[in-house]
Amino acid sequence: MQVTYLEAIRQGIWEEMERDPSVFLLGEDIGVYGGAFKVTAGMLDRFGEERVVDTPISESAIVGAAIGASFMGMRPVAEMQFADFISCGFDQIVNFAAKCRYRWNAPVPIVVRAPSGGGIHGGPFHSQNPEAWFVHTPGLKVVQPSTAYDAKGLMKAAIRDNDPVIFFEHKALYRRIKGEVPSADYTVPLGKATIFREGRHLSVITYGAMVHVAAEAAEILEQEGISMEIVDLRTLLPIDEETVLASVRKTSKAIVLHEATLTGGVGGEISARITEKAFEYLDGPVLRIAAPDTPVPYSPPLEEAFLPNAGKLLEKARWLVRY
Amino acid sequence: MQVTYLEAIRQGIWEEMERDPSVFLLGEDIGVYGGAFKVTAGMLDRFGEERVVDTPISESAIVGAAIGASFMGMRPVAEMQFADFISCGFDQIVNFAAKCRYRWNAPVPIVVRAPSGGGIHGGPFHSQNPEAWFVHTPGLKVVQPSTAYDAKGLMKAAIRDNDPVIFFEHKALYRRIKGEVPSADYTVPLGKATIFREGRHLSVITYGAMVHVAAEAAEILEQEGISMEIVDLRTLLPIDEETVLASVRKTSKAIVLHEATLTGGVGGEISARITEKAFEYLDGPVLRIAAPDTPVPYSPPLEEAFLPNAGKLLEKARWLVRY
Amino acid sequence: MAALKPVSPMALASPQRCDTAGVANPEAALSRRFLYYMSLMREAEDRIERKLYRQGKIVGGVYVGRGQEAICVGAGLVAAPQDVLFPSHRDLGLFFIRGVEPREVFAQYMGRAGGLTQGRDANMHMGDLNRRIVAIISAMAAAVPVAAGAAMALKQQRSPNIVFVFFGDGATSRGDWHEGINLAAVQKAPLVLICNNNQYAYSTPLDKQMACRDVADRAPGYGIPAEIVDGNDAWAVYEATHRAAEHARQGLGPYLIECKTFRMTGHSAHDAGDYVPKDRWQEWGAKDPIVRMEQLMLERGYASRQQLDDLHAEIRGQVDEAVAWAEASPFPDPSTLTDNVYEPAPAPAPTVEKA
Amino acid sequence: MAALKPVSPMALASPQRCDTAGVANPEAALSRRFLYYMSLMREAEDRIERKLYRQGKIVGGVYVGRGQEAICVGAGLVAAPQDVLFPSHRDLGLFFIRGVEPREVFAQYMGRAGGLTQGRDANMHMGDLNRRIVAIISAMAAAVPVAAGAAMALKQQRSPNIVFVFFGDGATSRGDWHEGINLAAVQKAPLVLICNNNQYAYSTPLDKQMACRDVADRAPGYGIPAEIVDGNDAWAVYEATHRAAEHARQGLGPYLIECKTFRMTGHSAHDAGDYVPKDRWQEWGAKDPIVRMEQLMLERGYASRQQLDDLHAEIRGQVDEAVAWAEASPFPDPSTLTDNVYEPAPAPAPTVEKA
Ligand SMILES: Cc1ncc(C[n+]2csc(CCOP(=O)(O)OP(=O)(O)O)c2C)c(N)n1
Ligand SMILES: Cc1ncc(C[n+]2csc(CCOP(=O)(O)OP(=O)(O)O)c2C)c(N)n1
Ligand SMILES: [Mg+2]
Ligand SMILES: [Mg+2]
Repeated sequence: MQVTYLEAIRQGIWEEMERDPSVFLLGEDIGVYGGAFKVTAGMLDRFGEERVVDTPISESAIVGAAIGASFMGMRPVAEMQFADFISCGFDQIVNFAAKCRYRWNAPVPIVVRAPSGGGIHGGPFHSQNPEAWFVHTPGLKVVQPSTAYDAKGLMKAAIRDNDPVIFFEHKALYRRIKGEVPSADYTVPLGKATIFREGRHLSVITYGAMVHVAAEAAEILEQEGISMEIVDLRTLLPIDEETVLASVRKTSKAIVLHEATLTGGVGGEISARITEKAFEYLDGPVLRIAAPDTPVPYSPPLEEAFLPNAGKLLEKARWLVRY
Repeated sequence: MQVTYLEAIRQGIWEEMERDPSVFLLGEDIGVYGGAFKVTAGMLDRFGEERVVDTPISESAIVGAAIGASFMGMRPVAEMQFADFISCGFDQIVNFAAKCRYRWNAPVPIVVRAPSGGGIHGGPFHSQNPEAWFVHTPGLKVVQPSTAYDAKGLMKAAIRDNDPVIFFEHKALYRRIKGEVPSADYTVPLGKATIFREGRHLSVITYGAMVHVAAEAAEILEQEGISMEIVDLRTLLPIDEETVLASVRKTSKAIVLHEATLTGGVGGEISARITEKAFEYLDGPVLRIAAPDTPVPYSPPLEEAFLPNAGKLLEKARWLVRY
Repeated sequence: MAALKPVSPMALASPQRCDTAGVANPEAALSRRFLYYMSLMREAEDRIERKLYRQGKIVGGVYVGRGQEAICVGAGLVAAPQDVLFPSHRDLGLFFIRGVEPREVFAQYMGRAGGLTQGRDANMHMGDLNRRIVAIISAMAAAVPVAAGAAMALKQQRSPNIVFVFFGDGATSRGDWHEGINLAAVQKAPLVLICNNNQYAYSTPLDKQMACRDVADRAPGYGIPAEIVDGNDAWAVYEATHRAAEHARQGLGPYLIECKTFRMTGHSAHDAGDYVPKDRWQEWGAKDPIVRMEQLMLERGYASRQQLDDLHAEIRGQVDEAVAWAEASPFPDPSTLTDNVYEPAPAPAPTVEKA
Repeated sequence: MAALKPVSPMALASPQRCDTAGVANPEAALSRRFLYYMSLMREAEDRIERKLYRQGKIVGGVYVGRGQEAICVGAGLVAAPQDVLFPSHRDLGLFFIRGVEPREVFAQYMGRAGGLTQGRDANMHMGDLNRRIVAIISAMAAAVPVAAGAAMALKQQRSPNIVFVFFGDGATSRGDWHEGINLAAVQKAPLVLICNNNQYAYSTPLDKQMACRDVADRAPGYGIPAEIVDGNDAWAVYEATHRAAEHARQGLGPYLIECKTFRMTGHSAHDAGDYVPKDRWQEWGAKDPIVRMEQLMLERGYASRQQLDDLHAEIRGQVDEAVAWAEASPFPDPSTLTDNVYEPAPAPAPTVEKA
């Protein structure tokens, strides 16, 4: 069945709620309204008010309550209306959820959903990609799918996982990307990257919406006789270092691409690991492509200049191949 | 005059309060008590209740109020009692303070002081090094001094700076490190690293308490005929890339060392920049040494195993020199 | 619904009041100003939401204050020019009161360089320190601690000025709301807190937002006074805000005003508000603050129907012109993308040859 | 100070009450339990703060509940075994009530492997899901939303159990406190909120923390009941908590109890509390909850002086033994440093040769 990225997420949540009565949802406007993006549409009717909880505007309480419910054997899925508001529940995530297992052996099986990313003219507070903060927080798992198949499979895996998972959903993919999704139950394992497209001359390591930017560039490079491999990380923490390194060892050249701003982003981590562990294989510097270090601007010409795109990738890829 | 790192910070704040009536302090227990670490001791008596404001336990309000006061022409210096609680004021820092200048041309000249770091058996919530979150937040400046001289000079520069500065003070250095501090007014510019120790065979890029760990290792390596250069970043955002690259171009070998946990830490950013911009100069992989990806454990044997130390650096340095 | 309260002569004598001293009939003059700003706000927002947005000319989301205009206008006209305003996302009238030109507003909504944020932020996320208006960030209630800090600073500076912060019922659930008010209360900071209780936060009705009856029920927990007013009555809002402002200016600390009103739209332009029971639209439609102000003015002889029609025509003309200007105005130059993240480094001092 | 309230027979009949049914004199039996847990807590904390800490045997900071023991013990003895407890940092008694061994506590404070967190976290940052005690994190009031969520889950599960969350006066300033209570109130979650108002937060006195008189003034803002009790009277705390628990168990939602007390130490072992006016130590020293409970028991003939002395001797013996055990117990093995950050991956399923 061909479904959108959004519908795939919706199905993932829905099926887990059907299979496991301990799964429940909480967040702002997720019930009657079905969520700002309609990811939870229909769920209130199906599962009732106790399992689809419309909360006050309280991100910290939403995350906190999810944690508390998880201690009682539940598997809460909390929605941040936009990923930009996750900073309002930050302490609960990084200090409470992330550390309980380590500190006192108390697992926190929660999922925090966070619609992230730009390209929708949302401006500085409806466009951010804050994944790197969480990648720097041991105890969390961090996910960002790029396809409908992964979106559903990762959501189901995240809900079943016994650790706290921050699940970034790229808003620009919600209705733009469609894909085949099996009707039978399946999961996509957390912590495993995938080779989105095979290639020989260079590797681009990326995730989320940028996978499609990379794919666009790869098509063009193909015409030029350049074969670019695309590694889709899918899970950002724990990082599937092996898949990344295997690709780079094969191609000897690597570009890390993400939509989040450059400095302190996930790209630095990936680049550092490549240099540290595949230095001998490298036939050129590991390059990074990311948004510039600014807030996400609102006006279309500014946002267009801000976002990484195929053109920027092509330029660096051609340079690196020639290196 | 020889003063402790703590006293140097105290002097820096004190002198700026003397020079500029718009400087004022707010935070928990900073007045009557003089602060949990006594950094603001004596200031209430000297400057009065309006300029040394004991607040309720409200990190978000502390940061928010600092921002609001700064709009009115003040230069607030806000204290987080421990850096670990900065996550409670996170949204105000990353979304309010960091973005106002860019969004609507409103400068936010505030300093947020954050006593950070381990080695004091503080456990998971009194030992963290959360600087990387802020290094990934455009619009902020991030500082962490390693010496008394820098601590005072950077504090004075931070207070005079017209952008929001997150000022990390390493708790383990407060009373452990002493240094000469001029009695005349001086500042240490933000955004400039320094060569803490010159060397020829490899560069270690570090900051904060780890500068002293590096210095300890450098002494030992010296005996072995290995000359290790130590770059003390001092400011983590904006990063003084030029000083880092110049050192690496000279030595051709680099280790990035920090106390914060490895994955997603500042080390990745530095490593990536080196690889990207000095690849041709590298005679070996850029290595990173950092704490493992766990919460900071409390019990001494665990914490000792957790913290980077000279031994761990020596091992990697010797390996890299031989590479 | 609260009856129109007559303006007491004492109140009118206060220098902080709207400048109607010396005017023959100050009540009539102020009524005209209420009507003007409310109507300008309505006309501008209608144009944005019902026309430009549907034409695809607006970039991003649109949140309007239809039906709630009496709140920001009634409160805004109490503020002295140097008082500091923290509007929320349904308070466009405050910008007009502070002299922001309609064209700056339309350019803002269209992402143009001439918008108040020069295309860097969206819609109501605008501010201007010169006009003493602070721009919100998206996070609801984040402005409250910031406003508290501004008020603390004014107090420290012995300023006669005070701070007004606006927010919705939903925002009161946020931790920042609590922390900010509590700090301001302890510090006795001159802060007027104005809640537009429009009974919904996006799709969430009041009883899912709070278990108390009124937002005002929270004031005793901060040791501050509160009052509840008819938020569709500009005069009532004005009077209450005036009391609050006097309280704050006298150094007595924060004061909360809860304005009961209703959001006469969906949450934003893309939301039809289907979750709102139909009869509530009707009930509250009948309480339209602009219609009520007109009726009052007609009844009291402050204006004739013709004068009112002329006013609306004049406003429409202003708005037409502003829209045309904004549409013709340029987008920001992408080469400015990375400007002004930080203060630019000062130009290096000219090096002088050493003698 | 509230007089000792007689236990109503009805109250004693409740199954949630401390198990004294069938006991000849339930009031005497419960008094003995109050005294036992309060004295054990006092003895253990005295040992930690005044002896082991000074000997350098404690790792990190020490926060004790001296003078406040009646709060956690009075409230804790209301809780049914499957109720969930969220202690704060001056509530050691709750752990003993839940059967945590003194030696686990001493080992905890000494960073030993046998501590409740196996050396991974410090002092009162301990918990055990099997005993239905949730460990705090340092951030004050962060437990409140978490407790709200636990209570929501119990309600969803149709559990007869409820949740108790403890916090200080200072914690009530945090946004999390507000968000957590508000959510629990809207959800009518079975949550008992117990505030130890010891009039200081570190060095910060109440009037710098809040501008209302009582923490209880905040309850109406959440539409929940509150009562104020003498926090140095275990019976008073017990009775109030019982009312609160009944309220919560009946599905009526959260209930706040403010226990007026005083912190008879500095904030922590390294703080002498010099900022506290001397006369307050005296004033509150005279209200010591343990002394008071003893007096009550002697007056009513629930125990003789000899019996009380025997009890204290027994407790001292227990503590001596526990300290000795803890001191002799090993530190955690550094090789475990990186264990249990995540759930260990399941062992790969044994591969079976394909037929
Ligand atoms: C912290 C935070 N969470 C979620 C949102 C998304 N959001 C935008 S407006 C809104 C509803 C606001 O309701 P209210 O405060 O009552 O203001 P109103 O829109 O009714 O004027 C929500 C949930 C937000 N802006 N900030
Ligand atoms: C969010 C946060 N900020 C600061 C601290 C540091 N701190 C620890 S205890 C304390 C005082 C707590 O006061 P109160 O809540 O009244 O509890 P008490 O210690 O009086 O029992 C402070 C400020 C903290 N733990 N959490
Ligand atoms: Mg509302
Ligand atoms: Mg207290």
